[in-house]
Amino acid sequence: MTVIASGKGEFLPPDPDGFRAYVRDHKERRLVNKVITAQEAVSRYVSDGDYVAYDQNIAVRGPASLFREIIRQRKRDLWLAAKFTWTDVSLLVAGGCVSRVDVGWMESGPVINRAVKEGRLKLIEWSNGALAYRLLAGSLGVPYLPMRYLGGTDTFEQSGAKLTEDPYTGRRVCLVPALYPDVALVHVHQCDVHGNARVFGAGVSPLEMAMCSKKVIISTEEIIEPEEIRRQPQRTTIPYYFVDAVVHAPFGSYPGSTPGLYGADLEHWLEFAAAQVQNKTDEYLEKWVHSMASHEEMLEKRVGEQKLAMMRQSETVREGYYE
Amino acid sequence: MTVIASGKGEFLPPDPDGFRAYVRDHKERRLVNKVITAQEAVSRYVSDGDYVAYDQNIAVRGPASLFREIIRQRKRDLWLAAKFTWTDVSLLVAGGCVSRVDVGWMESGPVINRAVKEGRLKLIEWSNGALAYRLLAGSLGVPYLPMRYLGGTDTFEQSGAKLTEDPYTGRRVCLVPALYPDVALVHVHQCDVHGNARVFGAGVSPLEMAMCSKKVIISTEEIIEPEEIRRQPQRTTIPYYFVDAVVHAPFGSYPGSTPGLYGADLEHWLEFAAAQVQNKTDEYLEKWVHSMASHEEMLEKRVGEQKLAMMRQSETVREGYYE
Amino acid sequence: MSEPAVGKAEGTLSFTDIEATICHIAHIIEEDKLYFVQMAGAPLFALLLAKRLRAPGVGYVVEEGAVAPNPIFPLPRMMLGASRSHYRAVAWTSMNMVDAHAALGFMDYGLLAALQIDQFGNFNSTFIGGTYDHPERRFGGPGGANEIASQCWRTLIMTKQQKRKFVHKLDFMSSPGYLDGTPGARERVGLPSGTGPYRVITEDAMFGFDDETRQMRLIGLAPWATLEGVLAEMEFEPLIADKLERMKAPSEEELNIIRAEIDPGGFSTSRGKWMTVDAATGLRAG
Amino acid sequence: MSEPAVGKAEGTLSFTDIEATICHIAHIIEEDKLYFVQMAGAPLFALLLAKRLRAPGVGYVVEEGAVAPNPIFPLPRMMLGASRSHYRAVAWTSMNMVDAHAALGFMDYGLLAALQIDQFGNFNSTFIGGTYDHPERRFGGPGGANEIASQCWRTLIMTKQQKRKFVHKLDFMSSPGYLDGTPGARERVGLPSGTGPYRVITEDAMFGFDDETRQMRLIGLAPWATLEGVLAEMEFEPLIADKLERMKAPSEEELNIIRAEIDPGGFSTSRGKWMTVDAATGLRAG
Repeated sequence: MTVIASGKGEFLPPDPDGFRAYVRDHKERRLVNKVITAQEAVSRYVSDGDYVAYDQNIAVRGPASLFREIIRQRKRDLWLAAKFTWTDVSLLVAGGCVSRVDVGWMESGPVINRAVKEGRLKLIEWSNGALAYRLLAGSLGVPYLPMRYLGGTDTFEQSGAKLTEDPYTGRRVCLVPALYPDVALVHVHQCDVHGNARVFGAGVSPLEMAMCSKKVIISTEEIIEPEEIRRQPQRTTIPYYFVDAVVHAPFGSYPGSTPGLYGADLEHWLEFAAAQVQNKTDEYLEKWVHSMASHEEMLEKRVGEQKLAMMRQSETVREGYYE
Repeated sequence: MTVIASGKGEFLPPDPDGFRAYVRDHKERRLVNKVITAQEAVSRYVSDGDYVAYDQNIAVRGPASLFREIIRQRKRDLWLAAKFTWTDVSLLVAGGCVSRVDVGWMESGPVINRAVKEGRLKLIEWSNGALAYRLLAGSLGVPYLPMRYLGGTDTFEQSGAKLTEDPYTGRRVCLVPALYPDVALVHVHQCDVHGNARVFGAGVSPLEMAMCSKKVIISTEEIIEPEEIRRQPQRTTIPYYFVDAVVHAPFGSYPGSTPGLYGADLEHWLEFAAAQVQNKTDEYLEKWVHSMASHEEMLEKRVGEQKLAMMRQSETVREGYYE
Repeated sequence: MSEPAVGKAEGTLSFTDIEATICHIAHIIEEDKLYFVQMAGAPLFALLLAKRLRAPGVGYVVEEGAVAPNPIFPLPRMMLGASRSHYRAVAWTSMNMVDAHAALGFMDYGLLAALQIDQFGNFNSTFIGGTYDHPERRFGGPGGANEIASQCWRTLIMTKQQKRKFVHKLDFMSSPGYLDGTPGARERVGLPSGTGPYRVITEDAMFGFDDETRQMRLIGLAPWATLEGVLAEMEFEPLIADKLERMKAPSEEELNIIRAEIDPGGFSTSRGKWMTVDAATGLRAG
Repeated sequence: MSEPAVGKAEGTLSFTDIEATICHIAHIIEEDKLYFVQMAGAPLFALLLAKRLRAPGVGYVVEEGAVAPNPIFPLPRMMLGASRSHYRAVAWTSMNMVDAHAALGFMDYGLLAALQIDQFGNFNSTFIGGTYDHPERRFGGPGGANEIASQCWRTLIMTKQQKRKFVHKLDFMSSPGYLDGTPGARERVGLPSGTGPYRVITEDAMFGFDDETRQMRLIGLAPWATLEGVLAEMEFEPLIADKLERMKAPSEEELNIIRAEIDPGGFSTSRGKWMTVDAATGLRAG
């Protein structure tokens, strides 16, 4: 079971026993009310230097209101897992919050290019699947998982994967280190006050991520009764004991869509895209984040009820989500 | 990443590439009608010598009608994965169908004890979780998975697990070989003609098993419309392309219960228990299996509508399953 | 057939050894912890008794994937995975899922039963007598006990106070206790650090383990039990605590709940050795 | 802005290079196979065009876990993971789940786009120019391309017929083709055996790979394309099939469906190089 080759990428060292000890000492086992504000949640559970993972992206069901709160609180030196993302990484980099990114896929425009060139941003190579799989490894409580890709490429060289001989078949197989993020951010359709959360529709890895992250913040479109959760146990995506904070955030994925509830605000993206090209992301951030005390204020003063109504109208599909 | 110790138990050798080649050459990708009788399904998809896995057990949502068809067709030399089972293993051993069992847990009464003593039955040690985890490994298409148990015990010694040094942490971790069964039997609540299957309620590993088994037979309480599957994609447990045969089998887990539909027939178990103790399982099998041409005939002539009605009545919970 | 909780003689209680053990365990269940309970049977009955009487919010998972259910009492006789035992769970998942919850350190206590146990808390549920290839009597196997005893922080193990249960050497070590008792023994074979057996509970006694030597230590006695009586029913001699706790006797209420709601018909609990005690003192009245 | 499908001159069609490539791919989609399609964008448009026009039953999965959906046309402009693109799937799962489907050999074809490709079908989607630590232009990364190109049986790769796309040496090998082209090269680095790139499709041409040497081979030309023109837009010289297939030109119907239903507004497809051909002959009319 020799290690034949190892990528040279930096990676968060997997420490299953360290994670277990954290869980033993810090995670609440009781059914308690975990509802707090976004401000409190980010202040309490996101620290400078943390490794932050989140589910989906700023286009669909991403935890966008939490991204903006992180920027508002000027968190620094975060390490992001950018699997299946979009302009969300650029947004957080523009906000000055990020020093390292594990790359699966991200929109890579002027903000990222500038930060990389200036040495403010270090990128490490994986792939969407490899990052999701590292979270699966974390969710199983093991140090690594074997898999059948990455090998042979420059991506492998710039990652933390290893090529080994499988002791069962004698054939070669890659290993990737389990990922145990410090923080997970997951935006969901419904959640009770205890943190039992429901995601409707296909997704990337909300459950795996919630299981293996030390601190888990759920933002939710809707808070539902615990009895409602217990009436349909099969609809629960994330059980309560993985969750630290529940933030009530209608339109929490704005400007992205939440399937079954509202469509995306395309104009907003064009505004961000223009700000990137014109090197005016500071103005964009001032307008959408720093001048606003909260997500609610931003919705009221910057988005407005008319646009929110249009976003609701533009989502015509409820089937499969709410029916 | 040295192998420090290896169990000496025989195991089905994991062969991910061999499984892939089987899938490439034999699995139907199109949406075709897969509904056939239990007789056809077992005749076509269960061969002497096959490794057979199944979900749940003869007490709850087990594929009991398929067990009886296997016995009726006098299949021989099967190797069973007995995780979280009950008298089902005894039944199949009494039927003369089994030569090897991978043990997690099984009812171990006179039938098993006699077969072991007479050398007709070889047992190999795992645990419920280890067998489910081997199926998870299979479902990921990898040769093995690392895990945090089995080590240090006689169970390890009599299994196919290995103790290795993890190349990421330097600490020790066990490995178990992936399981790629020849046949999977899964009894479900609802399925369409293409094989899109829904299991309601908690379960052991129906999806993992269906993914990594070469031949997959679904027996189902109800056949529903494909459009109904597509209206609620999140309720699908097993997508169609894993499935080879769909058998319509109301009361298919008799004498066990199917949660949400009917309770168990306790009298039937007492009859099997008595047959075991009195060394009369041949008479039991003649009455319940060999003298009956089919599951339907058994339900009609041996169980009777009155008992079936009582079983339906005894299940008072629909919440969470059908509501 | 179950006997009435209030025994033949006025002011006495009759119960089986299994019922006594169930009550002893129920007394130490903590409402703010999570439990992983092996299959149906006496371990689950103990947790359900505590949940029914004094710890309604206690969370537990079962092997087949139900998370924190609120079962409907009375339970059906074949309760394994049945709808009434999974009722109003917060989630219905799968075996790999709950095993992962344990692997991640979320399960404070594992709760299970053993056929045979040794002084380091290693235990057997595989076969008794003979050899592995030629066992005298084969049992069901470890089931979920190996993963529970390996991965939960603390394991609670129930067995009977019988010499053939507390043995010098197991016929087969199905699941791990502290292995050979040396420091780091569990870690050396890949098990998560800081885990291990915590209590062994019988009808007559409760045992813990020494933090250093990992040897089993007698820490409590049932009201009707004596030190000599307990030691006489063990092949090995355990350490003995400086001060032995006097455990509580089962109450009439507890026994009624077991018999009427948790195990109606006494499918599992009535198949033991009966004893009768004075309801007030817990002393043997037989 | 999209131009009308019927061009300025009577009897001509105008379309972009991306639209042409989408049509070429759509022509080779097989209804009885399963596809793994990378993210939204041109690869998915190609599959949807085939599904919409002549292969309604074709099954595909996308990275974020939708299995065999039947999207609602017209699709929204930001379709990634949106409700209309996942509509009436047979299952809504997760990324790890569909990646596992591919690992198990259920995905016949992977379908994706590359920035740069070499003669063995290895490709780049990470950066162009400079070094890894100091790239001239950084792109989004492999996304799901690495797992798709490694695990599906056959990979279909779309790119543009430009010299800077078909290069001697990639700036970065994000995802694997046949690596160095030697026998067993993929197996030696842990990839499943019997897999690899199958077709490379551009607006002007289609390429396969030699079974022995694994070198790229030109096998088809668009009606408007010439052998010399294609070779002039490649740094390396590919093998050339004995008989070059003459590919079909996009039809008016296809272009209308792309523009009105699949990519309304031309968000992705209109941003290319325009060409105008004679609708009857497919020859360039510009």
